[in-house]
Amino acid sequence: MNSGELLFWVRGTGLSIAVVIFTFGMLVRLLEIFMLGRRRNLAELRSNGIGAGLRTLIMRSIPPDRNSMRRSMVTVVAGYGFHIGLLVVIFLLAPHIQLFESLFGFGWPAISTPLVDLFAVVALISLIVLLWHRLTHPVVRYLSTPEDYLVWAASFLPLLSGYLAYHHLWLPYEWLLVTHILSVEFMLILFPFTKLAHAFTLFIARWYTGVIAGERGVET
Amino acid sequence: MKNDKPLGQLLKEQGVSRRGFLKYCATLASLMALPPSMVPAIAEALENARRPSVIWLSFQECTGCTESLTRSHAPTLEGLLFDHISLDYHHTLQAASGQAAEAAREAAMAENKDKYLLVVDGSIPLDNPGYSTIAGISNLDMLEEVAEHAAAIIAVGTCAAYGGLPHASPNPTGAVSVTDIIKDKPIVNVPGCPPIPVVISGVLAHFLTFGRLPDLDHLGRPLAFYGNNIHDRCYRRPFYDRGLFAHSFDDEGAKKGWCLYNLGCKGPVTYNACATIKWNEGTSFPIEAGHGCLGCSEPDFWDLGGFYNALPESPVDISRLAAYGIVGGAAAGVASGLLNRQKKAQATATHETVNLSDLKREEKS
Amino acid sequence: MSKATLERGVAILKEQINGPVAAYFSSCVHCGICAEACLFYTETGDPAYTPINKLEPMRRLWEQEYTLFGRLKKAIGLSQPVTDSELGEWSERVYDTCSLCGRCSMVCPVGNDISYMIRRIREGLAAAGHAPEGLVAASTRSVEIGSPMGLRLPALQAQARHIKESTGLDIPFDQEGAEYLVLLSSMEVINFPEYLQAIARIFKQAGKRWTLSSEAFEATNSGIQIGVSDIARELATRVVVAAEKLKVKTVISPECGHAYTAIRWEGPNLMGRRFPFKVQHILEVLDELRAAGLFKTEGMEDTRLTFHDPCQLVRKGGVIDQPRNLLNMVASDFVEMDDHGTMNWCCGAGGGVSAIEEAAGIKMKAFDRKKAQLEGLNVDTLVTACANCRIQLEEGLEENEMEIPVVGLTELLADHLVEDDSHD
Amino acid sequence: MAVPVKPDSDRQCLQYHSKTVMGGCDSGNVEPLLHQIRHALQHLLSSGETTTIDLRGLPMAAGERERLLSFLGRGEVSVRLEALGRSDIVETGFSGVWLITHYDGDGEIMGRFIEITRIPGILETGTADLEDALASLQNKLEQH
Repeated sequence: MNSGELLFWVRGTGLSIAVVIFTFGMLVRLLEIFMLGRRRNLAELRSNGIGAGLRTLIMRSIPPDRNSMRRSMVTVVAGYGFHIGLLVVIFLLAPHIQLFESLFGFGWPAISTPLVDLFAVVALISLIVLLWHRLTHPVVRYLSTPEDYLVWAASFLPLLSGYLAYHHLWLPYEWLLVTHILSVEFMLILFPFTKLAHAFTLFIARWYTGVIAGERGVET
Repeated sequence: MKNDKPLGQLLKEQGVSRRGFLKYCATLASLMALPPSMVPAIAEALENARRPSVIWLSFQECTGCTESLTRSHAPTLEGLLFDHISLDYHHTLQAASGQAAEAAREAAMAENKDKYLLVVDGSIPLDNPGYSTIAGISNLDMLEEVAEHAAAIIAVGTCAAYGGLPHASPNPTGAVSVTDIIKDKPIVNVPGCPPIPVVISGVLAHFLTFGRLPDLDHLGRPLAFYGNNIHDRCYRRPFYDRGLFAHSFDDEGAKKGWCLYNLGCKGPVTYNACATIKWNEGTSFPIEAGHGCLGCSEPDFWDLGGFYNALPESPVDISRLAAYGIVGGAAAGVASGLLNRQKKAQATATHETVNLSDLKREEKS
Repeated sequence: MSKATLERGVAILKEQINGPVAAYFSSCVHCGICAEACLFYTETGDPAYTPINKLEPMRRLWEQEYTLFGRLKKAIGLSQPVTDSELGEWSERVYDTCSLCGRCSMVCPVGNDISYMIRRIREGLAAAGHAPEGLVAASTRSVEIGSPMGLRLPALQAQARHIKESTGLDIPFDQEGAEYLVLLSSMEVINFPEYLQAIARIFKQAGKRWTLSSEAFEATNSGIQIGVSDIARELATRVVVAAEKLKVKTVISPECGHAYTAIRWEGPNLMGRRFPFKVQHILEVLDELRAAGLFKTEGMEDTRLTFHDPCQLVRKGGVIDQPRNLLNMVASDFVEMDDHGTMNWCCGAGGGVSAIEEAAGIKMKAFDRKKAQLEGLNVDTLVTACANCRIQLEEGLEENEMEIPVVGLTELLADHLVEDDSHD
Repeated sequence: MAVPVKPDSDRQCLQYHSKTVMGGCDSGNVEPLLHQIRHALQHLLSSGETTTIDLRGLPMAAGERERLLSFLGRGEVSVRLEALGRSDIVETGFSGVWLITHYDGDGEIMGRFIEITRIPGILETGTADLEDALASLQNKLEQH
């Protein structure tokens, strides 16, 4: 199989398999959560919790206070670096927007590619820091399972291959493009079965926590 | 036909001066993408080179490659080159026909055994030898016969290099490339539909100068011409980097000459020299004319998802597949969810009230 | 007679897993931030005490029982079933080293309410027979005697008589139609009798009718701490029955953290019905009386003092501003700890930890966090509003040779009460 | 010198970009090239070594090459060579920077080079030519 055929395969059949598994798996997971549900709270509530739920949905993106942030500085800073970098790369790089446009029928303006490139570097460095942290910090090392390292690799590879492809490093462009798309497909397939699913379920988690606390008049 | 005089002498006899020869070598170096500092070495090599015999076989092809070459003919550099090779057989260009032509081919083969160059354009049908024959000889037979004593083979055009248009799905003739058949000869692929003429002559010049084929990439293409992709050498690249794209052939972006990536340009995955050498004596190339690159120097370029689909776009309808995934996921999710609820309801129904006595464990003996 | 078994524990855990739990387990990314919010980790450095790790058996059960892919994983042997010895091993993590303080739930970046799940995993561990002996004993006394500390009604009546003798104040029992039913924690009755006297004086000034119930004076609920809803329900029912019998408008939870959670938030859900009366913490009531101008104070504490927020009041109860409003009535030099309010650090003895003998050592180690908080503050007095916190704080301060008196906020207010005898 | 100018594309580019020293739509290659020429001049002065730059290998946008040439300007030497078609050897406005353009018999450009040298090599008379010239001159004189 030459690179052209392989590129065609990853863009067609490969992407099809990945997208079907991803959508199927994520929907199963979300429905499993929603259908377990939560019993109505019979206590006299201080609020219906909706405002608090929405608040937590957003406010959990930042640490609750300076001391908590200081205690988890590496995770917070590298976590931000990785997530912001990743989101910028995914959603603001011109070729990616092109893909979304072909999928959803609408697109949005891209930002300058060298700027996206900078975010990619930030995300890559952050991921390396997070791996180092995972390997060295007693708590994170203790908690880590093979899945954590697998998911790390699944997140790192698309970024790295995309970065190399853009800069034409190491391998011919089309091979890197193949690697890039394949690694994204690998990640999509892993998504519903691993903690990658947090990208979706965290909103449910935050919502529940916010509502449960809000009913008691607590802001979380 | 046989001529053993060195090239330098031949040129001199034709009144080509020393300066003319140097100029010729300088442009050759440029053509082969060699550094100008190599010119003296080229001059020396060429002076002593002898003109080789060339046999040109055309199989399932459209003559576009020959057209490309002859469009830029004498007395250009290509002309000069072909004056100094011995094109002993080319059934489109030669005056002879029929038996005389075949006789010329056989004579050239016999005289220059193991020294002649074989140039092939067009693909070779394998399904039925009768699909394409010359003088009653099938393409496969003729290729194998001529290739046997060739010094090297140049597969000109994407058809000869990778199967080309005849190989396109569903490939009715079972067309294959030269490299699919000939395994024991040095083969250089000069793909393109058609290839840039100076690339063909550049390869010939390299063979003349150095007596061997140039360095090739993983697809058998000379690196000097196919070492960079169109995208990297494209003058519109700065627009790509700035995220400025044309979205249709008549929008503002198109008028302003912005990047054609969104209009299906395959520049990023196409290796060729169009963006630097350009076409029609360096006048322009497709992107400069406002149309994206089709990727014609890459294998199977016509089957790779449509000329006007942007590269990241999938050739399949992902939205529809995603919908299947969602519907299937919804069904499986609801089923699993109901199973879960049943399981939980059962646990609740069979719940035995936990009393104080239940907090103590049955001591196992 | 049924006995605790792994099967019962697992069955009960299956009941306990709901949508939030599933969402939480789905979302954890093993970032470890929750450890930094848990004083049992920060003071010991033992990664096994990372809050989310305390839930591992329940996480696996959720995955194996309630996810399609987990079922597949289990079927092909990629996921090991929960074992009895594993639950036994987890007992220390779930009971001894978790005070259900909920601080981890505040910092989790994906928004997991970890303490919500600890409360639930305890149900399974208890049913499997892995609850600590101390908590089992406390629960037994609660059910059989009526109080986790074995306090009986006569002891309370004796104290009421003592108050009558020393102050002339009546401590009303079983007064039907009173506005408030006052609950007590036996810890208060035994260790801090000043509390009862203080509310008697304040209510007198406020002109409010209140009563104790001879059938249900105990507010604390060991069932909540050990994690047996069936026992918690039984204990809560006693209060509800008494309150309904006396037709009170409001039941007042005492200066105690988990008692408030038990009757205010869990009670109606345990019993499956709404209450015909309100439930308030004493600080909520006092703040309402203050706002209505029903009691006045005079003089100010001129010593430097700070307030220790009981976890169950701030993070689980929403009683945050009231103690500050009240303190400002009587304190001129009130300073906040570095982390306070919803981010306050636990005293180290909540959630039943104080009842577990094996946890005595680690409980004191956990106090180091509070000690560090206090050291930077240079205060003369530490005020709180939970008898359980108060005992831990007193013990901890003594252990560390820090001479800071700990007082209950209600008593502090009563000390400055303007007493107008015209109310007699 | 007949350089085909494409005013249309040129104008469009100038309209939208003004990034480099040249001002105009570009591949970004012109400015580095000018710096390369500057370095080559320095090198020629300090070591006497010459440099040849092949303009074919550099991607340039329409109009870019024209702007490069007009930036370099024209100096006082202009030589026309007739050998296998015309060649123009022109010293630019910067002494020692030569622009060499080779044409074929149809007047199509075959190659374009910038040489940084005291005198372009192609202008020097080769030894073989000198020998031929000597022989030929002697022959002519003897015939007289």
